Amino acid sequence: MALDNGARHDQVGAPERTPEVVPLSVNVSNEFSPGVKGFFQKWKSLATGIRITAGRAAAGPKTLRYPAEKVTLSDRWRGALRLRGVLGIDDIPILHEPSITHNALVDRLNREERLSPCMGNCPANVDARGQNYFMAEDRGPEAYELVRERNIMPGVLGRICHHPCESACRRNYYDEPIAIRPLHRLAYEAYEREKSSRLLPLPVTKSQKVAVIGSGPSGLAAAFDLMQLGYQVVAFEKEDKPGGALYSGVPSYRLPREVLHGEIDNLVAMRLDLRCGIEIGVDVPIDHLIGEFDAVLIAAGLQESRILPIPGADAKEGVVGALPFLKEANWKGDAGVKGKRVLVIGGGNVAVDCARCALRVGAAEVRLACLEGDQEMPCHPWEIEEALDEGVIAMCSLGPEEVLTKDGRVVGMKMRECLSVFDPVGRFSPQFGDNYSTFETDVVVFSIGQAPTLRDVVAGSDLVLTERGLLPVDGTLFTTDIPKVFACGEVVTGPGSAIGSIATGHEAATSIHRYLAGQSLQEDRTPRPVPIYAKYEKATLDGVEESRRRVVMPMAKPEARSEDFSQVELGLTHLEGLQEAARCLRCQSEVCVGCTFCARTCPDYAIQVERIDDPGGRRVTRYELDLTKCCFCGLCAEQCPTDALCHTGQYELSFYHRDLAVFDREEMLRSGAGTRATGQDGTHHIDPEEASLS
Amino acid sequence: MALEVESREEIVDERGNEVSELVINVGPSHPSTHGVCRVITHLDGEIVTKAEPVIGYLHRGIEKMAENRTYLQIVPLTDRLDYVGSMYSNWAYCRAVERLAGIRVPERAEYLRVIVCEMQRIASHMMSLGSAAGDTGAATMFIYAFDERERIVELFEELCGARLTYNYVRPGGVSYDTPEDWFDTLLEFTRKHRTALHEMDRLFFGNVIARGRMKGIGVLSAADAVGWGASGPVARGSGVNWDLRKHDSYSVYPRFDFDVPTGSNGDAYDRARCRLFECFESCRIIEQAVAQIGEGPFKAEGAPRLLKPRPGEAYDHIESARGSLGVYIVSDGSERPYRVKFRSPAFCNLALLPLLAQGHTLSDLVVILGSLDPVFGEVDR
Amino acid sequence: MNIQELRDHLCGQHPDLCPLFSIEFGDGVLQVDCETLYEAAENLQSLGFDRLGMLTAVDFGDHFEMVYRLTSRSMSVGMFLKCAVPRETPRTRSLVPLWPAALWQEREVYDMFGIEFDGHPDLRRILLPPDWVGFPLRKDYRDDRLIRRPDYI
Amino acid sequence: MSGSVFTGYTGGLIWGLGGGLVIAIATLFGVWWERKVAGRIQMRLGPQTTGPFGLLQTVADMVKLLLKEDITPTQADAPVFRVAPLIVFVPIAMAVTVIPFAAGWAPLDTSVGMLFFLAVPSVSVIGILMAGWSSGNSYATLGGLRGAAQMISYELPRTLSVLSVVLLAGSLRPVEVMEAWRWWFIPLNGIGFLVYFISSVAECNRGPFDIPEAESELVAGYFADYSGIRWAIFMMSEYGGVIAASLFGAALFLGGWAWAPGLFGTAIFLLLTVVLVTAMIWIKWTFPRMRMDQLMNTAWKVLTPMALLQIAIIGVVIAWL
Repeated sequence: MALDNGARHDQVGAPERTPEVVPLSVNVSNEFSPGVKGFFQKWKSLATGIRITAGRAAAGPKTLRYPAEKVTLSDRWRGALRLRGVLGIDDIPILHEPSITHNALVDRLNREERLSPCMGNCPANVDARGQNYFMAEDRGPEAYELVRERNIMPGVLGRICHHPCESACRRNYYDEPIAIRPLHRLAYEAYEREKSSRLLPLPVTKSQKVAVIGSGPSGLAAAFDLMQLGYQVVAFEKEDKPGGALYSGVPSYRLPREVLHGEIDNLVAMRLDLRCGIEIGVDVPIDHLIGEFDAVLIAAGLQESRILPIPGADAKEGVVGALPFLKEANWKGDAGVKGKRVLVIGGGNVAVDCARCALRVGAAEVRLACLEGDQEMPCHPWEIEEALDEGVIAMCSLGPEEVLTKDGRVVGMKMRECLSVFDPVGRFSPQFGDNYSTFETDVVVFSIGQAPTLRDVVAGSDLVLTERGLLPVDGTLFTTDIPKVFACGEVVTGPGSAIGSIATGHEAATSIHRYLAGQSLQEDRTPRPVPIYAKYEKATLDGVEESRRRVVMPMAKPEARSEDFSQVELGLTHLEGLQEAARCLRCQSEVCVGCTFCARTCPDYAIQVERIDDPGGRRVTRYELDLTKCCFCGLCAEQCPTDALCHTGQYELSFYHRDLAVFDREEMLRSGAGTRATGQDGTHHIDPEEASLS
Repeated sequence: MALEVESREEIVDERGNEVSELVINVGPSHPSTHGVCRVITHLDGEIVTKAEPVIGYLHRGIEKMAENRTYLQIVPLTDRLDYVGSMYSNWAYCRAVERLAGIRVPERAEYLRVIVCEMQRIASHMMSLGSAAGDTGAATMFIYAFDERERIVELFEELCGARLTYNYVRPGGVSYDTPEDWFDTLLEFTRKHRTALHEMDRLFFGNVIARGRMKGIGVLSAADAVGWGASGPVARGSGVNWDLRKHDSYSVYPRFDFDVPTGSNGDAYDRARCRLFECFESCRIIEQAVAQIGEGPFKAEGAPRLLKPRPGEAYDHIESARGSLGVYIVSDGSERPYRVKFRSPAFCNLALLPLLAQGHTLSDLVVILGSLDPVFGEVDR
Repeated sequence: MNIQELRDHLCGQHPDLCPLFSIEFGDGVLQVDCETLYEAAENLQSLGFDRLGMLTAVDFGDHFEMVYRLTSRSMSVGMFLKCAVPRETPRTRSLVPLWPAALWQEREVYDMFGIEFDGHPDLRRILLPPDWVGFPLRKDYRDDRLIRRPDYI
Repeated sequence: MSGSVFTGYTGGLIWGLGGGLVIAIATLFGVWWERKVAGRIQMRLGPQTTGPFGLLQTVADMVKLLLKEDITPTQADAPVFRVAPLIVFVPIAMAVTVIPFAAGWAPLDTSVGMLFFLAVPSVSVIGILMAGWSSGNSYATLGGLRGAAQMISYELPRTLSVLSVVLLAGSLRPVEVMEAWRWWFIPLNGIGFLVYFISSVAECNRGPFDIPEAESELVAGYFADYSGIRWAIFMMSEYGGVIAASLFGAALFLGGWAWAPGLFGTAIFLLLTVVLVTAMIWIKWTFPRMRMDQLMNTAWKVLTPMALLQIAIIGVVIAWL
C-alpha cells in the first residue's frame, strides 16, 4: 500500500481484525486562515495568550507555604526503610493474656494486622508463633504451657491434629511450612520431663461449681478454662476411661493411649474432678446436675454411626458402623475381621482410620469405596497416602447400591458409578451413572457420618431435642434453651476436627464464666476473624538450600506398621525440633527474625542479613542496608513476613560520608524522625574516619 | 585566537565555494537535550548541515542486569527505563512475563493497569509538551503542563507510594488496590484537566510565534515514518494511523471508545499537538474505565512468589506514550530470564533526528529533538 | 488476521517459505538460513510487512540467533523472522536497504553481540564507548567490574 | 547653572555614576518585580522569605554573586573577556542621564538628548560581540553574533518610531519634547509606540526576542562563560535596558510628568514606567521565543514599514496643522 506524505489514516492501516473499532480521525493540524483574516488571527493569538496568563495570575498561586502547609505523605510512601524490631534486641509479643478474652485479643491483633496466618487459620487460634519461639529457645515447657492456653492437650493434638496452621504457614510460599504439629509433641515431651516442678493444682477461688458431661477434647478444654478461672469443675464420663472420641475413635497407632491419659492425668493433677463410668441420663438424671451445679455443659460428642438404608444393610452379620468398629479395634485389638475381606464405605478421615485399623486387626484385604473422585476425597491427602502405603485399596467414584447378603451374612457389595458428587453450587447432590460393579466382601463398614445420641442425656429435663435428635444451640454463645445449660463440641458442630471442638469448648467456657459472673454474654462475641493475606502458589523446591527445608518426620516402615498399633510417626529429635522451630518466620510479629527474604528479593543486593541460632541466644547479628544501593522499590518490605521492615516517610537522605549511608542494625531500629540523615540522633557529628573504622 | 581552531572545518559546497563549517556539541549537558544526549552538530552559519546523535551516556546495561535477576526483581529495573512513563515499562514487561508463565490477570487489575497507564500517558505528554514549550522559550507553558503532571504524580503517590519509579504493575496484577476516594479524585482531575488542555492549546498551539517555530519544522513523511520504525505520536503526526491500542487491541482496550489523533503535515507542530489531543482521549478512556471497573482481586491468586516460566520465548508490546514498547523475553526455565530485550520506541524515534534536522537552523534542532520526545533512560537502557 | 490465516496467506504467496514457518507460543516464526534472510525479508515486505519493529539477537552458546519482529499494518499481524548466525563468523546481511529502522538497531546488536552486518552504512558501537573491549550481552562476556550476584536466590 | 560641578565633564561623570547607581538599585527592584510577576503568572508565589515580600532576595543574590569566584576560561581572550561586561553596562547607565524626570529637568539636559539616548546604548552591541567572541566558546560566539545582528536591526525601527515624536514636538532636547507634549500625542503615536515598545524589548534581548541568550538553544549565549559579578553586570545591563527603555517610552509616548505638575507628575511618570516594565515582563513570560530569521523578518518587514507609516502620518498631520 502506497503511503504518501499526509496520507490520511482512513486510507492506511485500518485493522481487519477489529473492524468495529476503526479509529475516527482527529486531525491535529491547525492553520491560520490565509490573507487578512489570518493577519488578525495572528495578533489575536497574542492577545489570547496574555488573557490566559492573566487569568491564571488572577486565579491565585497554588504554591504551598512550607512548612506551614506541609505536604502530607501518602501512607504508602516508599521512603527510607526501618525495622520495627530485631530478634535479640526486642521482646516478642506472645499471646499470654487471659484465655477468656482470647477472642477479643485475636480480633485486636487482626485489626492491627499482627495476627499470624497460622494463628488466624487455627480454629482455636493456637499461638504457634509463640510456641516456635520458645521451642527455638529450647524452652519446651513454656511452649507447652503457651499452647495449652488454647489447645488443651498439645501432646494429643500434636499427633492427630489436621494442622490448618501448617497449611496457612507463609513459608509455603518460600519453601515448606514449619512442622508446627510435631513441635507440639516435642513440647509435650519437654513438659513431661519437668512436670514435677510445673504441674500444680489450680486454686479454687470461686464458689460456683460446673458440671461437664463428657471428657472429650471440647469438654476438657472448657473444664480447663473454667478451672483456671477458679471454678470447681466436675467432668462425667460414661466410659471407664476418659478421652471421649480421642479414646474410642482415634486409633492408637496415631495416638498412643499413654499420651492421652498422661494429658488427662495432668488435668486431674490440676484439680479436675473426673468421674468415669457415670452415664448422665442413665446413672444420674440431668435434672439432678442442673439442680446441684451452677452450670452444666453438655459435651457428649457423637456416639452413633449412620448406616445407609440400602437393601441388605440390615444384615445380621457383616454390616457395622464406623464408631463401633473403631471402638472394638481400639479397645480389644480385634474387631472380628481377622482373615476377612473388609469394605469400608466412605471417604473421610474416619473411613481411612477404619481401613487402617482393619489392616492392623488382621483383615485379609481392605478396600475403601467412596463417592468422590480421587482428587476430591474429603479425607486429608496425607492420610490416604499413608493408608495406600500400608496396602489399602482405594476405589473412587462408586456409590453403594446394595449389600449382597446370603443367609443374613454379607457376601458382597453392589456399587454404582458416581458421576459427580456436588452440584455446581457446591451442594451435596450425587449423580449416578449406569455402570454397576460388584465386589465380594465379608464385612461392610459404613463410615458415612455420625450422629449424637442425646435422648438419654436430656431425658427428664426441660431440654427439647429437634426431630433429628439434635440439641438446639446458639452457634456463637453455645447456650441452650435452659440458661444454666450450655453445649459444645461435636454435639453442636456435627462431625469435625478435634481442634474445632476445642475451639467451641473455649467459647462455651467464656459463656459460662460470663453467665456465672452475671456479665453480658453478647459483648465482643464476634465470629472469629480469619485474616486475609496475599496468597501465592506453593513454592517449588528446586534451588532451595538444604538448610531452608522442613525437617522430615521419620515414619515407621509401611510393611511393619500395618502389623500392629504401634505409632506410625516416630517423632523428631530434640535438635531437629530446635532447628525446625528456628525456621519460623514469626509472621506479623514486627520483629525481624533474620529470615533473609528481604535480602533475597532485593534487586540491588543492598541488604545483608546474618543471624545465629544458638538456643538462648538467638539473634540477628547483622542487618545492613546500603542506602547508596537502595532503589526504594519496596519489594523487601512487601516480602517481609514479620512486617518488621517498613517504609518511613523520610526521604531527605544526605550524609557526610558514604559509610554513614550504610544503615546498620541499630540505625535501622531508630524511628524515622531521629536518624543520621536528619541529624537528630546525635551521631551526625561523627568523624568520617572514625565512622569508617567502626 | 580564542576559538578552538579544530572545531572549524573548511569544506567546499557543491558550487565550489568554500564554506566554513562550525562543529558544536549540543549536549551531553545541555538544557534542551531532555537528558544526556549529545548531538554533534555541523553548522553552516546557523543552518545544520549534519546532526549526529551520540547516545549511551545513560546506558546502564539493564538488559544485561536483567539476565542476572529474578523475574520480580526486574520490575524495579523497568521503572528506570522510561522514567517519565514507568508504568508502561512495568506493564509491557509484565505482559511478556504473564504470556510466558501463562498467568491470567484478574479483570480489576487489567482495568487498574489501563487507568494508571492512561494517567501515565497524560503525565508523560504533559512532560513532553512542557519541555517542548520550554525549548521554544515558553517557560510559563512549561509550568502549566508540569502543574497538570503534578496532579497525576500525586495520585500515583497515593496509589503506590512513589512519584516516579512506581514498581506498580507486577506479573499477575498490580501491587496495591486503590485507596478510598481515589477514583473520585481522579475523575475530578480529568474534568479539570480538559479545561487546562483547552487553555494550553490556545496559549501555545494557537500562538503565532509557537506556530512559526514549529510548523514546517522537521517534516517526516508517512513513508519514512513507517520505514524508520517510528511509532507513537511521531508516526501519528505524519498521518500514519498506528496505535497498538486499536490495531493490536490488548487488555481491556476494545471496551473503550476513543479516537486516535493524527496529523497531516508530519512536522514538529503536528507531533506535539497529537500529544495534546491524546490527553483528551486518555481522559475519555479513564472516565470509561472508572465507570466500568468492578470489584474483585487486584492480583492473580496462586501465582508463585518465585516465577519460573516454561522454557521458551514471548514478545508483547503496548502503546506507550512514546510509541510501541515491546519486550522480548527468552526463558530457559530457571528463575531468571535468559535474555530480555526492550524494544524502546524512543530509541527508534531518535534515529530519525539526523534525517529531520538537516537543513534547519540550530534553534530548530532543539525543537525537533523535543518533538521526538526521547527519554534517555529508554533510549540508552 | 490471525496466525493461521497468515500462514495460509504466506504459503499461497511463497510456497518455498512455507515449510520454514512454524507457530510457537502463539507467534508466527519464520526460521530461515542467514544466506536467504535478506530475500525472505524482501518477500515478507512485499507481502505487506511494512514495519521492522524489533531487531535483536540471542546468544545460545553455540550460535547466535538473530530475531526480527515484523509487523504488518494492513494485516494487523506480527511475526518473527529468525536466522542462526554461527558464533565463529558472526556475519549476516544488513536489512537497512529494506527498512532504515535497522540502522540503529543493527548497530546496537553489533555493539552488544559483535555480529557484523554486511551492507550496513555505518557500523559502529552505539551505546558503549568506541574503545570498549568485548561484547557484553554474549554469555561468555567477563568483566571485573560486574558486581557478583550473591549465592542465594 | 554654568560653572556648577553638575555641568561639563565633571557633571557627566557625576551624572553617569549616579545613573549607574540608580540603574543598579532599580535592577534589584526590577529583578524582584519580575520574579514576583512571573511567579504570579505561573501560579507561584515568587520570593517571599527574605525580607518583607521577599524584597531582600535580590540583595542577597547580589551579595552572593559578588562573593562568587570570578572565572576566566582558559580558552578566553582574557582582557577582552574581562572588559566586555562594562562596555555593555556603561552605555546603558549613561543613557539614563538624559531622561526628563521632572518638569523642566533632566540630569543631563542636552540639545541632542534624543539622539544621545538612541545612540549611546547601541555601543553595548560591541560589548556583546566582545563577550561572545572572547569567551572562546562556540555557543557564546553564536550568541554574540546573533546579539549584534538583532540589536543593529532593531535600532532602525526604534529610531524611526522616536522620530515621530521628535517631529511632533519639534525638538531633540527631551525636556523641550516633554514641554511640547499634549495628550493627543497618544492616539497619534499609537503605531509608533507599538513599534517603539516591541523594538525596545528586542533591543534589551528580552523574551520573546531573547535570541542571543536563548537558554534552550545556546545555553546562555554570549555570557555563557561568565560567572559572579561579571555575569551580574550583564544581568544589570539587561534590566537597566528594560528600565531605561520604559522610562524613555513612558516619557515620550505616554506623557511622563506632563500629566500633572511638580513631583506629582514625576510620580505618575514612574508609575507609567512600572506599567511598561510589567508589560515587558508579562510578554516575556507568556510567549515563546522567536527564531533568528523570524526576528529579522519582524524587524525589517513589519516594524520598519510600520514606523515609516507612522512618520508619514505625523508628516501629514504636521502639514495639515
